[in-house]
Amino acid sequence: MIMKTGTMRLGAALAAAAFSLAGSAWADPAPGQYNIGIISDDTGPLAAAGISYHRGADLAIEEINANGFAGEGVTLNLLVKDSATDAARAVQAMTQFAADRTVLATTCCIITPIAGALSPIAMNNNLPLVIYGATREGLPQEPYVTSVVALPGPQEVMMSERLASELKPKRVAYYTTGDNDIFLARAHAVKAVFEEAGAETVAEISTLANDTDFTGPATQGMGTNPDVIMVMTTQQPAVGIISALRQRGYEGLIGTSEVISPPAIYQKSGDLIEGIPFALSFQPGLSDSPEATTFIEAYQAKYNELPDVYSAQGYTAIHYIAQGMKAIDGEPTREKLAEEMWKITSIDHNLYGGQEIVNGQAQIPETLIVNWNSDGEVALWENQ
Amino acid sequence: MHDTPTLLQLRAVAKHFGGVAAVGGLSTTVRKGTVHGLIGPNGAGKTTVINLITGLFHPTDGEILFDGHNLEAKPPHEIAALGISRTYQNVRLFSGMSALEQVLTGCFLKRGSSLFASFAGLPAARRNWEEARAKSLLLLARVGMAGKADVLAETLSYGEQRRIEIARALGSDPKLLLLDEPTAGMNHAESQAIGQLVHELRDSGLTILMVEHNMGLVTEFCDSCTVMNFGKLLAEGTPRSCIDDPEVQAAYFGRKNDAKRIQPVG
Amino acid sequence: MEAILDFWAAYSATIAFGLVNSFIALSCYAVLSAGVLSFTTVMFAAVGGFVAAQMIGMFALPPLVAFLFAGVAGGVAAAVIAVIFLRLETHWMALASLALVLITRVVVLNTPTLTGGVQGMLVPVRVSVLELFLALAVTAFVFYRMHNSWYGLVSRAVREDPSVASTMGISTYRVQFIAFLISGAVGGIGGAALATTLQFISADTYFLALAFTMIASTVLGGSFHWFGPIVGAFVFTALPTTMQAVLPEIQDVAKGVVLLVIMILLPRGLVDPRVLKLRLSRSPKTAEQPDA
Amino acid sequence: MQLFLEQLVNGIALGSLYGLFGIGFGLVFATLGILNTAHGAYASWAAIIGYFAVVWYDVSFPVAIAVGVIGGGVLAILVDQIGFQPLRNRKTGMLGALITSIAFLIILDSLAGMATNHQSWAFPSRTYPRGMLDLGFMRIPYMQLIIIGAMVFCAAGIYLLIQKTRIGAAMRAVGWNAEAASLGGVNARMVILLTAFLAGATSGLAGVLGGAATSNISYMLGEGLLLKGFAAVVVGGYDDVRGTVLAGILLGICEVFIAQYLSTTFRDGFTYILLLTFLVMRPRGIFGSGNFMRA
Repeated sequence: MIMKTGTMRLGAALAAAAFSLAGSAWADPAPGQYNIGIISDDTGPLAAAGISYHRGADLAIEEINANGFAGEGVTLNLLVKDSATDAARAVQAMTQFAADRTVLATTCCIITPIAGALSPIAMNNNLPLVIYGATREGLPQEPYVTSVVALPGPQEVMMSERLASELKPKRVAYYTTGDNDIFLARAHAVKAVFEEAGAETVAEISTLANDTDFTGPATQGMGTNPDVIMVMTTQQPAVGIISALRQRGYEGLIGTSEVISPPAIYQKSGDLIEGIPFALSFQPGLSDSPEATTFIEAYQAKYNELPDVYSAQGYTAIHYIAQGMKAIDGEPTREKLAEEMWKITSIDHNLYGGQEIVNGQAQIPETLIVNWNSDGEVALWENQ
Repeated sequence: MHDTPTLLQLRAVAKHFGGVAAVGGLSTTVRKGTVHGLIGPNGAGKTTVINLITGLFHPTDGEILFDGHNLEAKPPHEIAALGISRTYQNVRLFSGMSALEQVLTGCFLKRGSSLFASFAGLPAARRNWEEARAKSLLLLARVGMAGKADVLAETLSYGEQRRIEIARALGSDPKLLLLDEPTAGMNHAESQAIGQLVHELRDSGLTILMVEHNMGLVTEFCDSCTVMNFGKLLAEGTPRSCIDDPEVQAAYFGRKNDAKRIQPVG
Repeated sequence: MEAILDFWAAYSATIAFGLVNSFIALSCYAVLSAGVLSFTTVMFAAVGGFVAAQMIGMFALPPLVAFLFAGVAGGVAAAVIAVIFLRLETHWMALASLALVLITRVVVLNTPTLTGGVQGMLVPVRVSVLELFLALAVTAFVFYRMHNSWYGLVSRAVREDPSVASTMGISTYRVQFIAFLISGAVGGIGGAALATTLQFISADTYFLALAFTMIASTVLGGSFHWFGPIVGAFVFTALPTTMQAVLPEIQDVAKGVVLLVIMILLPRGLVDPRVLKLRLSRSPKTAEQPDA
Repeated sequence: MQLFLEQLVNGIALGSLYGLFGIGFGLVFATLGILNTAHGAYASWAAIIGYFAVVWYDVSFPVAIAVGVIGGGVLAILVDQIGFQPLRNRKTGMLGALITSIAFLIILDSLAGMATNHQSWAFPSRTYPRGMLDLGFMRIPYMQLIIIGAMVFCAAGIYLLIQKTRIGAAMRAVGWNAEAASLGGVNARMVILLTAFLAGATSGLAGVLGGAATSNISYMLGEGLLLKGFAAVVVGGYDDVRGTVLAGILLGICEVFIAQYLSTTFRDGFTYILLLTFLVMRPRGIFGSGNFMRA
């Protein structure tokens, strides 16, 4: 009997605690303050990039509030729920945001499966969702689901066209991530460019996203004696393949994608990734628009490191929402916000020197073809 | 006694583990309606014989005939279905089950309805379940455990657990009951009670093969016996004749012609 | 009242996942309660999930009808697996079933026409919490009936001591085969429930994380009574959300520590019928018995 | 031919990592009856500890290896004593320890994530042997030679320990039944600690060497090793060091050659189907002798 009352009391306490937790999250915001929910990837397998996205979003919020970018007297507040890149947890977080009437918009998602799982919730709850990392054709849905990331491919195509015309390679080998549709598509696009230019495809080597040992693939690729090797894989494999190729003594040109752009990657791999061209739209040191300069300075001041492409995307997502907020006439609602955001054709505050949006899908901004130089800086790539 | 029909017959049964012969060509016979003792020093292979009869082991060589069936290569549950039931040297009750549940599990073969009927709770299955329950309570009473039906079996004393195990073995209405040292760890009075129970069971038509260490009990309660040593037959016959056998004496004491050392004590 | 509605709206997804994980945990329990430690549930869930997704995609079936198909498909998969696995010794079976989880992922990735391959599959329909609850209630009733019938009794016997059970005329093979069938059906339904709750499934949906969730829920809740896995599934589902609210910085560490502490203090899980029986053992009055 | 030989060595080196990692996993499974899902976390942590030793204290590579190996061993002992010891003698079988090992997997992985800032790191290039041995007809990276050597050394050492020494006999005796072993005068506790340490140390060695060779030191390092090391243990038989090592090398070679001559898509599928085939064709494995029935 004693046991029973004890259990009941514990249950009551837990229930009370749960309600108060729920309550505290719903505390009415100050007038003019609106909540934006971010479903982050601060932990889990993609935390390295996830933290960058989150920091970019945080900085955007500070900037918006300091400058009134979301409208006179309007401030934004970021509510964070970590998904650890777990679809079930992301869905729970999204449902909680949907239930919280103070949340006007949400932003999230590095990987497509999670974006795919969240978009029906956004549609059903009339809750704007801005996707900042995942890309796939048809992901945006009028008017609630939008994406600030351009579909992959065109940047690498541009880079490949330049490589093909300047280097005129005869033999090209390709590495791709066999279990990632985005990188498979990138590899195909790149291969088409080189073949069009008359280069022979000597090897198409598929690796998997979770692979760590690349001695085999490196030996295989070098065995075909290529002039150029294109590495279109996810981040870890890209670094691993390039390291393995260089350690085995490959001296020809390697091209890759923006996955090696974060400063942490240079810090880790150093000279191994020097001189390897990749294409991107934002890079500290090269992006010199006023917005970019302000952002880079603020980022360095706050986090003591340089921002990367991911933080730039997190930043853009929040500014996209803020621009929608500013356009709203009267008391903001989710529906009004979504409507205004869908109308936007160009994001005013961006780090790329211009960012167009068509039907909720960001288009390719200006493309830079760059590489890490021996000073540990990203510079425009030049054929040597 | 020798005119009663044979129930169980072992023909040159052998069991090897690796290179070691635990049982090496044992032949013996158990007749219907008797209490048959299986005795021998430690490591003689008695428990292995029980395991061979119940199908937990399969003989390397030889054959075992039971009630007109050759048990060769039959799995344990089929052998049990033919009417052989057993207890274990170290009591092996199911942990987490009450005494009644243990015995009820023993009634599985006589459940009368299919698993599905029981799951679906069909009227006939419900009736059968109640009958099995009543029978289990009766069996518990028979082994003197009437009041302990709902007690978690592992909380009971060793002797009580042995009784429950016997009740469980009786649940399937076996033709042959194998008791592996049923009185181990019991005091004199408890052993006597087990002996009495064994006699009652025999008188109700059951055949019993028991492994036993207590020579007193063997002479008192067994009608016939088989003596083993090193997996082989040493002697066979009435308990008295077995004990008097010089080879048996030697096996037990390493000396011949010292019959005085073993005397019935009970 | 409004607070309750808000609470429900916010945590309905947590409750939905609790219900989904209950199916998965019950599937694990189904074999565990017959003495088989197996991770094959993950494969059954994958079969059920993709079958349900395909059925919904092609015929626009309501979720509960798709669950039925998923259950059948899971059961069929289980029958095949059981024939292979029941030949193995226990420890090997545990390892083999873990290997099967890895194989499942590779197969899903390489059969794009059935599963969408690396792109995964969208599921156009979402199952409601009420439907999930109804499906779980029916499943739980099935487990309740099993627990209190001959099957429940003999499966406990097989789990505790298979060789003793076999000398009582119980075919361990048959009992464990039935256990696999139930595990397959319930696992298939669980996979379909997961698919219609997430609305997006891919190879990674049915992988090691699910295996760990399932086994941890089952053992945490208690693997000696069908109610244990359900309790465990809800606790294990709510744990990350709770920890995020309480200790956001170290939520995962906290989750691990809670799991560790519960297992050390209550190794038999939160729901343990033995405790009840022990109490009954001490009380002089006779207690309730399983009825037919 | 050069390509073939170099790929063969790649395969052997990769397989040696699997084998080295698998030895400890199998040892713990056979001796202590624990399916330890946290075994990979030892490798991650050893690599991280070794990395910090190099970066902070500027120690040489051999010292970094030693620090990582000892760190892995000590971590394994801690996990065993905190997570597994309370469950012994409580009849929870494989289950309880499996769950506490999952708990430790969660805890150690997320702590490792914090320690590395969720990034992947690599030993600075000057701190470990990076070149290649040029034999003329083929070239072999020094790291591969070190990995193969380390595996041979550990496998031989542990094999001799188990087969030829008293404590090894005790480890075999503890096997599945610590109770019986303690009756027989074996100091079960000593055996448990030694087994845990050896498992953690070999896992740690695989972690440091693998982390250096693949330029990938992260909290995810152990997970990849766990899946493949697990396969090696299953194919080779978990109670036999030689089997684990052979199977590991076999898997490594298969992986490399399947990727080279068939396709990566089939690579993992092949590995695991090989694994399942082994299980089904040899249901009793090497362990099966004493079991009279499947139970």
